[in-house]
Amino acid sequence: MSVFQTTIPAVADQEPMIQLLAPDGTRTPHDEFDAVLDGSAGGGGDDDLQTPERLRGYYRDMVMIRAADLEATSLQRQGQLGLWASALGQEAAQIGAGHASRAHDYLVPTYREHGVAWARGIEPWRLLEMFRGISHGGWDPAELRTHPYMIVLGSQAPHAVGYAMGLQRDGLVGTGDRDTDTAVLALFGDGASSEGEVAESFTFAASFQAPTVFYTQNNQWAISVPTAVQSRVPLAQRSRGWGIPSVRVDGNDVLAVMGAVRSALDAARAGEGPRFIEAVTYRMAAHTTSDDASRYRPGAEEQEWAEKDPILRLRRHLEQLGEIGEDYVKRCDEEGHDLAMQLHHHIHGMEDPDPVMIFDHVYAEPHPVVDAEREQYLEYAAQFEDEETAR
Amino acid sequence: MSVFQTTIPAVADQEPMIQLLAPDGTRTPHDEFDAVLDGSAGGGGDDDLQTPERLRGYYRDMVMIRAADLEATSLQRQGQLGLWASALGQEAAQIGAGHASRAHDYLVPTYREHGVAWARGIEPWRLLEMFRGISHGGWDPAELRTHPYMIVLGSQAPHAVGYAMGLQRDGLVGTGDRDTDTAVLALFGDGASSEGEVAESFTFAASFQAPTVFYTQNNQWAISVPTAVQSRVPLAQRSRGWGIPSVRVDGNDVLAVMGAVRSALDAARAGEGPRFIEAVTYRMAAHTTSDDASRYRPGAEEQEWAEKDPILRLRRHLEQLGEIGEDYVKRCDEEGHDLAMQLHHHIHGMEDPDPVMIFDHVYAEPHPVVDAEREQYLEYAAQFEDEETAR
Amino acid sequence: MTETRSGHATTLPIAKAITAGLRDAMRADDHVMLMGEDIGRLGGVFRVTDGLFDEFGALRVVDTPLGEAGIVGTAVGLAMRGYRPVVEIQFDGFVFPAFNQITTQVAKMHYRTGGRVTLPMVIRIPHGGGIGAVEHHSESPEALFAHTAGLRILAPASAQDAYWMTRQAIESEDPVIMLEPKKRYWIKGDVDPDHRPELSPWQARVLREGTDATLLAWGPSVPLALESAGAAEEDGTSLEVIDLRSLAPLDLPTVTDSVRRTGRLVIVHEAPVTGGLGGEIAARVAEECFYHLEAPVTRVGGYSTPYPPARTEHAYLPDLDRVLDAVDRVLQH
Amino acid sequence: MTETRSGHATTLPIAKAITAGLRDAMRADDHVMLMGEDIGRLGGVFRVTDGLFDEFGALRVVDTPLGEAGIVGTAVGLAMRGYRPVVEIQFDGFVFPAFNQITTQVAKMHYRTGGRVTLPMVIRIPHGGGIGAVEHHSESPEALFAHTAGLRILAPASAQDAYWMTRQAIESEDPVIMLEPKKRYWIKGDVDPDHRPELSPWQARVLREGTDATLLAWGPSVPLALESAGAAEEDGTSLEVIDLRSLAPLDLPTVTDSVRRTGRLVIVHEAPVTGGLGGEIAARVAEECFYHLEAPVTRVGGYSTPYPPARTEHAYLPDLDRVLDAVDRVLQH
Ligand SMILES: Cc1ncc(C[n+]2csc(CCOP(=O)(O)OP(=O)(O)O)c2C)c(N)n1
Ligand SMILES: Cc1ncc(C[n+]2csc(CCOP(=O)(O)OP(=O)(O)O)c2C)c(N)n1
Ligand SMILES: [Mg+2]
Ligand SMILES: [Mg+2]
Repeated sequence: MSVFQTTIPAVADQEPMIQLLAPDGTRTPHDEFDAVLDGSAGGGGDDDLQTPERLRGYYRDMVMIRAADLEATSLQRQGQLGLWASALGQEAAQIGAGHASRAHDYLVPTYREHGVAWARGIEPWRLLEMFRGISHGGWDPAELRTHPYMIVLGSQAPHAVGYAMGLQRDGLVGTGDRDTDTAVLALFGDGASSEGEVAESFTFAASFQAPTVFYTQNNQWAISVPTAVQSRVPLAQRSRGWGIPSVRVDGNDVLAVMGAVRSALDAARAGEGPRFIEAVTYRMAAHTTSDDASRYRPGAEEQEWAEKDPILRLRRHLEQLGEIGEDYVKRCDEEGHDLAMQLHHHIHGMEDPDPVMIFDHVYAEPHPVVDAEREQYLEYAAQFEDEETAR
Repeated sequence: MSVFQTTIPAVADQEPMIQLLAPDGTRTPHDEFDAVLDGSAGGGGDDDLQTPERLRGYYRDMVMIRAADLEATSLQRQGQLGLWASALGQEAAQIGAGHASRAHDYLVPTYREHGVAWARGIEPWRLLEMFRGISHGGWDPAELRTHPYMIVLGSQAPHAVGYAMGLQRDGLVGTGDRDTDTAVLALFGDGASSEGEVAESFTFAASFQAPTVFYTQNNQWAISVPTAVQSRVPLAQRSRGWGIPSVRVDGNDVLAVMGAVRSALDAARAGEGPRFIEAVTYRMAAHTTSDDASRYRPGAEEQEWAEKDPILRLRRHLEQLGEIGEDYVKRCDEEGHDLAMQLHHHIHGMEDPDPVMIFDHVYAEPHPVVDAEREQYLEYAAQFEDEETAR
Repeated sequence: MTETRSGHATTLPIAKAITAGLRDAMRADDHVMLMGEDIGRLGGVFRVTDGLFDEFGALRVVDTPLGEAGIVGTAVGLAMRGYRPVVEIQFDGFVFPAFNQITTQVAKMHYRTGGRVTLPMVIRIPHGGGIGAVEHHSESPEALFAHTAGLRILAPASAQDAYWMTRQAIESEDPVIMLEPKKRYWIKGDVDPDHRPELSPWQARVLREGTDATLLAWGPSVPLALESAGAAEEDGTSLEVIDLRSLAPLDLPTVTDSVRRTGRLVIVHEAPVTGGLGGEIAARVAEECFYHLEAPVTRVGGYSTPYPPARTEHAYLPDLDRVLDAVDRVLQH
Repeated sequence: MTETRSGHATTLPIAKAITAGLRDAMRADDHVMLMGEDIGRLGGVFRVTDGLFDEFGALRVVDTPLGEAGIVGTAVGLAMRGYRPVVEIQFDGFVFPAFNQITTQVAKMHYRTGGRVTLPMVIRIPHGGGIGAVEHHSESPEALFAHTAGLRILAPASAQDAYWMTRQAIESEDPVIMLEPKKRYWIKGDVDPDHRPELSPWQARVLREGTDATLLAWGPSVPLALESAGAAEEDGTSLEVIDLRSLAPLDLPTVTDSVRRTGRLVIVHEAPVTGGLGGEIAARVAEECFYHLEAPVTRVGGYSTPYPPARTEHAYLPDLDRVLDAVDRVLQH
């Protein structure tokens, strides 16, 4: 029997949480996920996702993205960004999900998916465009196979299902060829899980068996509201009333996350329909740079979660394996520092856009009203330039 | 263990359906519902809902509302109604739910709840106002403790939860006094169950443990779309991912319905939180008088369900009990006929409203724009009257 | 795009002209697909998609679950995957559950992505009152969409426009809301699927020339405007009638050209006058034709109330008398 | 209703004046309750409900699950049960998931029930741009609500109005949308909670008298209008400034009185001009003041585009230069 169960235990807290790496780094074997991780599942021949080299890579990725994240917070403090939503503490949940997806999968993020973006090869400064306020979205979704960052909570979930319905129509589901079959990973938070559009997405995905994996990072908070307000039972159970199998994993355990996401995506791409994953993690920072978490959550809780830090955990695991040394750790830290510096310079060097961009891309085809307003604007702006010149 | 389970069997069709009356009228005992029906549950002393007299009453109610329903269809054909949505086949699901609620409960219907309305004492012509097009709603919800008929699918579900939250604040939940404690019954169809607002209602009800019983009449169709499009698993399971216990009952079995609704409402009023019930029934007629069901569903299916007719079933049960005679059956039919005639005359005697009503009750407080338009309208209408008089 | 047409010039009711437009678009491009409630086997409650399920199958004519946000939201995803979804909202009053998707997603995806994503999708909405229906079946929400940048809105009022606007809406790289004049669905007209009209769908059309005042209408009100002009003619008044056709973008030049000639403008629409699209047009016309207007632009529309019960709707909706009354008023200035 | 006030005349920022209004309303009537996202322990993302959770507890200051339709929809049920819920929508751009409830339920329940049900509820929305935010945090959706019969809309622009409109919105038997001028939340002003203002909340207020033209604004644009009038004065132009205050119903008489005197009207709002509320006002003023207008009513507002990225919003939003430019244009007529 799969760990993806449709059985909801009668008592809520009986919902198991799969953990492959204990906080002290100890690896527990897992019946189902081990084969997924070592590539022997589904007929074998797949990539081994847990070679020492890969594990070190995940470690490095997490260090890098945390460095970028901290730098972004400081850039915000310097007035270089309007806002920053830190993903601190969610690195395993994000790097794991990003690497568990295959390059041809389509990912549909929220606004806090910096680790996912990193794993997908999206440079951090592209994310910052939005937070700086120079664009509403910094990349081509088709090229990077990653949807834009989305602000209206839950709104992206039906897009994910629709995209997956498109994959079905394109014949890219259930062919049996790993490089052909494609799935969609739809991300949203514990808070967003309450939005009606997420529920409708479950309905559509289940009805059409669209290859969609819904993935919630339950980081315990939706701004100041604890997850218990969104659900009295573990969120993982939410989807089962639609017949969508689901699982709860430790989101600070990069291997548990990878096992769950890879196996769910593979099931979806094989034509077995949608899946749902709850990754239990923690938003270590405030909601955003505008937020003050001390108003609503106890420091003790933050402390408790600090001990479950996903980066530390993987490092301990690598140490137990004897696969990481001081020098590697140091090099990662340095590279993280370099990345932060690059980011710093990149952002400080960014010029503000010409406001005439306001009128661009409202429509793909010519539009007389927008065109007329652009003209007016240019004439009007020219007045001021003339005045400037005249001085 | 209660029949309200949070366990979803791994295989969808394993979801049991509680039936107390077989189609041939045979009564099966039921561990939990028998005590609910005979009033011995919850400490006892409650009404016995299955005395022969009551059973005959339910039979009569079903016959009456069916007669009214058929008459309404014919009134529509005569042009007296703009539309009619028949509830044929759903009499047990509706009369049962209506009578299982207590007088002080608040009911929140859809637009096809004629049996519920009848059981709540709402005269059928009040329902017809809306279908005739002379008002948008024919009664005072506070007085009759029944929400208006609602057209926008699912929109009423959050109202039900909010009303239930009000009951909590009024101290009318969990006092232990049967005549004080109050709950809300929120009705919606299998189709409407897909609306995001229904899902958000589950979330709010679960979060606040608001005394709300959600009640779906799965009549197999949402216009032309079969329930399987809304859910691949039995709808009863939908709520369990919120930790809302649910049960599936035979909706053509008035006793199973009453057992489920009474017991769910009692749990809710006792402060145990929301419940969800799927009543499996059948929309025997077309969706509305505007619909042509032959375009999408096989006659064989209609035939099959005709054999499960809820009225016939109760009559057979009463016959087995020796509690119904030809004369009673005949009298019911005659009373049904009389009701239909009354309805006929009532409707044919209805005058069209003065269009100036358009401007009434847009706002509760004075509103200069509406008032000015009313004035203008009256002046304008007076011109024509003058012209008429002048001739 | 290959032009595989369903037939030659013929006479069709508006509903069937849309069917033909959908069919021909689906034959021409197999990425065109339809989604909505009851559009499959039933052919839609107005039978606009009748026969298409049989011809194109369940993957291209999709009976969806009952959730408008889901319908529009999945269409966004499909469009981003390269499809051209055409979504049916069953009645105007049921577009509101999809309002978030339309306003924050459909309208803004192209802008949000700096033009990297185009979102060719169509949202078809049977629109307007006068059919004796219960609540929520007679709404005219066009002003809400017209105020939402990023959307285009077409309102065909003839069978020929119904056919071609369907095709052109589907061909557009921008999302288009197509408001179908529900109470006129069965009005017949000539349709020529072989000759693409010269007039752009985004332009208004002068249906009848006149000199004393201009009547501007769209969708279900166009036949009323024509009827009014006919009646006015008997009284010796010459009215120019314009069918606006595109509600976004607004084709102002066609309107102002006319108003500069006639000096007077009466706008007819079913939506409540307060905050309706007529206000925007009146404001713009007053700005551009300030010295040409002999009388204030006058609007005839629904009252500032919810849509009333059906047996009073005749008094709520603009009718011949109200239009002529407004014409009289502008002429008396 | 007992008037239990939180204090005497004092100086408060707009945000805190609303807090005081909420507090006093809650003290005066224990059926008043608040609902929304993060309004409890956090006190709301703008701290408008700060301290109220501590004072009134979790039953009256409710941190809800994250669903706007659920928030507004449960408030409808609570109002029907006799409560007076005051709902906070966290930002203007997040009102759209609740749009169905607002449009088809909140606005229509009184009408639907033939007046048998009243629905006293308030929907508070921090509104408008100019705060350097990411997408969806700077919207001005007032025209959408103003076109929806059954709703009332208030837009306080001063601390005193913020206090009293909060109280009066809560006291209203009709549902009220209160648009709070987000970028002006921290502007201070005198608040006198002891004396109910003479001017009805449903009326516009002439803030500054003038003779050459009228400037009409609401909410966040009011300070800009005043500033513009100050600057114009230096150039010898006398502008009358009106704060519209109530966006539904529109207080047209106050506006037309002024325009009859000045002969010119410039309307300033942040929403896109196309389909914005300015169009409705322009159309009505042109109708009623046809012979008094020396120049067409001119609107200064957002462009017909989605709200742009923050680093360009200064060019999108009306500012002193754009207002004065419009004033010049109407004066040149
Ligand atoms: C529809 C909508 N409502 C409200 C908001 C404001 N808001 C932004 S983030 C947030 C909390 C989201 O919590 P969660 O989904 O758990 O994601 P997290 O921030 O924890 O990553 C809220 C309420 C929004 N962006 N969209
Ligand atoms: C939001 C919304 N969308 C669409 C409709 C149109 N509509 C009316 S009834 C119906 C089917 C409803 O099916 P179900 O909920 O199963 O109830 P039933 O009619 O079977 O009683 C539809 C699609 C509507 N009324 N509201
Ligand atoms: Mg969260
Ligand atoms: Mg049904």
